[in-house]
Amino acid sequence: MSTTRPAFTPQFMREDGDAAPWTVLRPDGQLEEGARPTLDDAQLREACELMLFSRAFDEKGFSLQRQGRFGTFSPVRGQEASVVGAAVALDPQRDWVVPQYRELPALLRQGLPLEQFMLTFLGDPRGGLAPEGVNVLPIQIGLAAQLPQAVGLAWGLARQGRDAVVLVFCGDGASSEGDFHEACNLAGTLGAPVVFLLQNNGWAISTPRSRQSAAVTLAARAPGYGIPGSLVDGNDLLAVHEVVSDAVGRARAGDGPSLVETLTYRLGDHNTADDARRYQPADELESWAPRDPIARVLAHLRSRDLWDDEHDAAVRARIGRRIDEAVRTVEGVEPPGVDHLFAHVGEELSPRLARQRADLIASVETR
Amino acid sequence: MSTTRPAFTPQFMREDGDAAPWTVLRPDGQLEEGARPTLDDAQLREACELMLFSRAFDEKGFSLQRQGRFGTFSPVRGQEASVVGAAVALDPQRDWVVPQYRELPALLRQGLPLEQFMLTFLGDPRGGLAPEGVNVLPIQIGLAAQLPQAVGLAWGLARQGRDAVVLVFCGDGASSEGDFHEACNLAGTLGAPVVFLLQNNGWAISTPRSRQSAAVTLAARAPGYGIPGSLVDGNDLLAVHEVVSDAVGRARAGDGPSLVETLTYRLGDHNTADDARRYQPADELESWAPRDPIARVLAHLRSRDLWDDEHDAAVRARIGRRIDEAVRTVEGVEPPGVDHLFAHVGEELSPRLARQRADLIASVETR
Amino acid sequence: MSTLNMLQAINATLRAELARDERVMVLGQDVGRLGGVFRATDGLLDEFGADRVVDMPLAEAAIVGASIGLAASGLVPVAELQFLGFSHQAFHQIGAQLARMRYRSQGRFPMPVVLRAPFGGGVRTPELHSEALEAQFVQSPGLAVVTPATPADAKGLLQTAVRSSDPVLFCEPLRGYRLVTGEVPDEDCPIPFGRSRVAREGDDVTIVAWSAAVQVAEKAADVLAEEGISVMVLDLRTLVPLDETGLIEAVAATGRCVVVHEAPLSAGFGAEVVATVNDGAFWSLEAPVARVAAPDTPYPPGRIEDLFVPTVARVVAAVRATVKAG
Amino acid sequence: MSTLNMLQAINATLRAELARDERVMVLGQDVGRLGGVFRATDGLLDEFGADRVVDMPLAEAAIVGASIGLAASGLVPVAELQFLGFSHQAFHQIGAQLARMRYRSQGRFPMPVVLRAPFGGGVRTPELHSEALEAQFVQSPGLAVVTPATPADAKGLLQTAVRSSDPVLFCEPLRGYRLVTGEVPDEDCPIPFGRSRVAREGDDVTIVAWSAAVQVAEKAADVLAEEGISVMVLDLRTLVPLDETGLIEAVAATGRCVVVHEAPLSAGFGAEVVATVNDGAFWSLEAPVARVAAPDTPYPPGRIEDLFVPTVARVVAAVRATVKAG
Ligand SMILES: Cc1ncc(C[n+]2csc(CCOP(=O)(O)OP(=O)(O)O)c2C)c(N)n1
Ligand SMILES: Cc1ncc(C[n+]2csc(CCOP(=O)(O)OP(=O)(O)O)c2C)c(N)n1
Ligand SMILES: [Mg+2]
Ligand SMILES: [Mg+2]
Repeated sequence: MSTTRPAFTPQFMREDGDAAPWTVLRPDGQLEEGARPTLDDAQLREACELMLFSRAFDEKGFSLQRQGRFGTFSPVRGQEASVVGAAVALDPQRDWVVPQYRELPALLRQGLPLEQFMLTFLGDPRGGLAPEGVNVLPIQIGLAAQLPQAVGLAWGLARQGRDAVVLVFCGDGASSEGDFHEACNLAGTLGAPVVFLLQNNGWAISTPRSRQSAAVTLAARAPGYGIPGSLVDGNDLLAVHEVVSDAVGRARAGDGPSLVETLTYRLGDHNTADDARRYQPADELESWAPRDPIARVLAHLRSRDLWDDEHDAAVRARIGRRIDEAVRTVEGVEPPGVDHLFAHVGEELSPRLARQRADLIASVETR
Repeated sequence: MSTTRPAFTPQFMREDGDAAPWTVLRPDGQLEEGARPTLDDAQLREACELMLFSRAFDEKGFSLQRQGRFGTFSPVRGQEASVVGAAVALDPQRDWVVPQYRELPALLRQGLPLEQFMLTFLGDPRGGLAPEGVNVLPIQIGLAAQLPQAVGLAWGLARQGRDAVVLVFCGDGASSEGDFHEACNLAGTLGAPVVFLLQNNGWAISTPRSRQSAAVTLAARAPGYGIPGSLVDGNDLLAVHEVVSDAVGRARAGDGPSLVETLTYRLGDHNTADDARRYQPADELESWAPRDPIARVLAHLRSRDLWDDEHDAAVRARIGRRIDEAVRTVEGVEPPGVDHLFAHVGEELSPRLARQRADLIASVETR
Repeated sequence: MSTLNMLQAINATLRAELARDERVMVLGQDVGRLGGVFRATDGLLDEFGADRVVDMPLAEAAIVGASIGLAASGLVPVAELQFLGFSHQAFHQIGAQLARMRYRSQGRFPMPVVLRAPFGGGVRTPELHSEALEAQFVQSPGLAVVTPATPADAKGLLQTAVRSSDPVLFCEPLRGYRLVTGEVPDEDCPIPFGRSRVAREGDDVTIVAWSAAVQVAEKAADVLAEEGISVMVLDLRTLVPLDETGLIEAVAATGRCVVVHEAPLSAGFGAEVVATVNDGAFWSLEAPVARVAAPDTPYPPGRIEDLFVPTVARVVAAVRATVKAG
Repeated sequence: MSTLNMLQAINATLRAELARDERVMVLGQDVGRLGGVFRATDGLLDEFGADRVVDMPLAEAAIVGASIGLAASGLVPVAELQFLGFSHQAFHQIGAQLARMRYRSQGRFPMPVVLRAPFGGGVRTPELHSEALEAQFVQSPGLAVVTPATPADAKGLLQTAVRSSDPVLFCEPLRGYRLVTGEVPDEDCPIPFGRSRVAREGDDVTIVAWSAAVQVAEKAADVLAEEGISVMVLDLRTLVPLDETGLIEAVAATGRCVVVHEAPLSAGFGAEVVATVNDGAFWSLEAPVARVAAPDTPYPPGRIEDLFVPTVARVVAAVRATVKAG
């Protein structure tokens, strides 16, 4: 491969200040000149299915929420390549994902049952439990707080000789928080095996990327921490996978952390409580539609005869069944009660907590 | 001038990764080839006197502290060029200094009476008052907290049409705090007229610069905020002055903030409570001695016949008298009392505070 | 008089304060084009321009820190923290910086800064959005902590906050934003800090509350009235400064007291209420002061938050027990 | 038994815990080569190596955040915050993250993390180094708040802290570091959390205190003994969990109570003590519970801090008044 991306000589350092992201798959689904996909056919189809799953779940989640059957949640819509491309660069057996809150398919890839994720957004505390062996931390609402935690996790795993890499997600908005800086800098000094996946989807609720920072690219922050940085087309599954795989490889080899910025776009509302039409320029939104990450992979797979209508229908049916099954399961879960206020607050209940629990149970019973 | 420093094309962006700081005055006091000092003769002598003042005060402060006549304080020793070179790039009438805690000569240049600074380190609350018209914020103990404050100050002054620039200091240690990041990034988005002067003196108490960050230079963080960054020899009064003057000029012209890293060295203990011999390698310390910022300016001035023994003696005598006078004044100040706990907590005392005040006065009287 | 909900009262007050004093600015996350995630700043950007109504990067410490600098420069920033839960990211800029700047500078830099933040539960938000953290700010000498419960108080207290030369943490009851409506004077009506409000007169027992708990107390009082228990409801309105005299008199008048708050019990501001009552009305007390609060557990997810946040039923039960005691 | 001061007890305990369990790590600013600004970690780097005793960059949120991740990975981080005043920079990682991770993950990620921090005044530190901020952490459900007053308790409570699977904020009394000495058992002596200690028996009145205020209380008790007033001193030792039973019994036994703490009065943990006593020992009280605390002002500079921090004289006066009351 002899294209221009010098692995981890980030584009933003080019003299002309141009910040062209790394691309493998063109919007029309054709490979860039000389590019060689880093995913084999089976992997590609699997990744594509995960992206479709994510999109289908977004739609289901929105409609359930509108019916009052689901809580406020943030769809992945538009960012599927960025999330899935990064996630499939991991080995779920040993690697970890530390999410922000908009990365459902990465959690699924790690083995988190969809039901757990759904329970969380149904407001059930039990959703927070990732079964033992599923290498994920809970979703994070306090923006950027997950970043130093991921560094500690990577550092701790390395210290114990585990051959693990931690992939941690954050948004362009979260990257303005102090925790982003402290985490990247700490990772640099420790050489911790962590990959910071900064999803620049153009928005933090209503705040456009242009007001979030004057930096030409956010990946340009990497040299300030002495770590490699890269800018990648976040709507290009193969580009994301390639760059993140490089970063994961470096981390696994003991060469420390990396910062990867995926340039992508939030196709619509921030969450089910938002109305993006108040602030998202219609023409900007439209300009991103042709770059839809799923359409791009599908076009590619179809052009290589790896996907046809029949397969498409089968995949979508399978996805639909799985989601419906999860909806049924979580809707059948017995509602949580007073015990779920007190369970897991600490190893044991102090006498004061035990009394509060007893009092609450009594007050609920007399209601 | 045709040397290699491309104004505000920071050195750390050079392809070879070399981070050579900008120098004007060589350690032997001779100007670099083709360099032209940006301070005229009178200004140079004045700046040199301020540096000597600072050094003399450090010594006095240490000896007073050892006698129990002064509190814990952090000397400027070794960093005089970095502090003074930056400060003299300002117009005290309209510009502001926001200090960390190790920048006495910058505060003096702005017009802060030495007595105020001394009162602070004597543990007297009244030291915190900078007289109206002296454009400084109080010294900052919560590291990096001053940085977003300085951005707000610069932004507010600009919004009110004042022609002001804010020079804010922080250390290499403080630059690891989240507030550093949030402040630089905010300044970039606002285009606020602020100059971040990052004094990299090699140490944060016992933590060497190498453990503080893996970045080759800390100035390399500037592109991550979309602002110009520069690395400068912090023991070179003229280099610091030149680079900071550029930055001040840009800010004044409405071209926004800059980050300037001065490479300097803390010649000895962190403060009067510290014993740097526990951790500061003797050879490192020695290697910096020949680069003493004051010796360098003195050599330069002498070589240009702008300084001779007689002048030297006169200056030192004047400095000694001024410091002695300040010591006498502050030692004669009536000790603060209960009123100084309550004054300036808020515009008025709530009834609860008024009662607490009365109670405390009563309890002191019955003692 | 106009009938407004909390949000409308706050929005109108911000608009009027921006118009009244050109030093006033509004800043925060999503306060501009979006008008805030709850629309508290709706329309202000269009009316006053991007110089005075400013969308800030996602960095709470920078929002508060910059407000300190803006105030030092002579302006009057009214900053929004999107939720009080995210004040923690700025905690070091609040107690140790904003609240202390006047003292640190010995009066040179008063801090006319308002930090507005919605807080409190019962509305099924995601994690960290609902915590009642008001007590954590009481130990920030120099900072006023203001907790209006009604639209009229929201207006009057916000006017005072904006016009004060001292910093104010202005905690807005999320639950009441749209639900709580009331008559709001059209004219200027600044309410001095440190004056509690008797929300309802009563003889048998005094319920002390603030913010959204006031409405819970009032509903409990309705229920109890039917049982013949006459309940006084005292709305503290501001926790700092605290209306000691009003509190002590209100409790002494009935001899019995129940405090209600949304925060967990331990070290909630209810403890300070009990301690103040103990100090000032001990000899009038006919029963121990009862506290109705959330348990000492994390604020839970939506499906069980109604078990966590004090309910009318729990307040009623506590009042009954207090009236019977002694 | 050995006679040690607080620092020696802490240092020896850290050394022993590092030796006992290789999952234990020490991390923080200047904890390595320097051995901490107070030498609490002196010698540990040489003995256990730079992998287990780690100098961290100057970033408190990263220190606490990384500790959360280390714990999730299976290690046992004991992090030092150089001063409790700088815990504010990490506040968002403490209450909303560290304390809540076990609950958030429904038990998957217990958090065996200790945050050690010196605090408290009387030693002429620069600004922000002396604040008694312990009460601000009580409303962090899931977090234990531990405040030893003696070297033996420092050892016993620190052992428990390190061995606990829950997070602990371990507040060390700066003033007592070198001044307070005592007998410390050489063998293992973990002290369970939530058990107060009767530091001195007495009949007339109970002083409740923790951390450096315990010694102030004891000195006051000495003075009062000469006047014939017999004072019980109760050292709470841990604020969370609180020894409700011990506290209530100790106050009920004398019928009178004075709480002493270094933090400002309003919403200090003393308020919780009063509220708990009000709840559990109301009918035994013969006088209101008195609080001796700092005023609600910023922690002042060194020259006037002795006016701010509660003195023996103020405690003595409060006890006298309490004994006379009623
Ligand atoms: C510390 C903190 N501040 C504010 C919020 C409120 N909030 C939730 S999502 C969001 C925008 C996040 O933007 P970004 O990081 O770009 O992620 P995206 O939603 O685009 O995926 C904000 C401000 C929060 N959750 N946490
Ligand atoms: C937020 C915060 N954390 C920790 C400290 C304790 N402390 C005081 S000075 C210092 C080192 C500062 O290093 P640097 O910023 O490089 O400044 P220098 O002392 O070298 O001038 C530390 C850790 C503090 N004052 N504030
Ligand atoms: Mg975003
Ligand atoms: Mg330094």
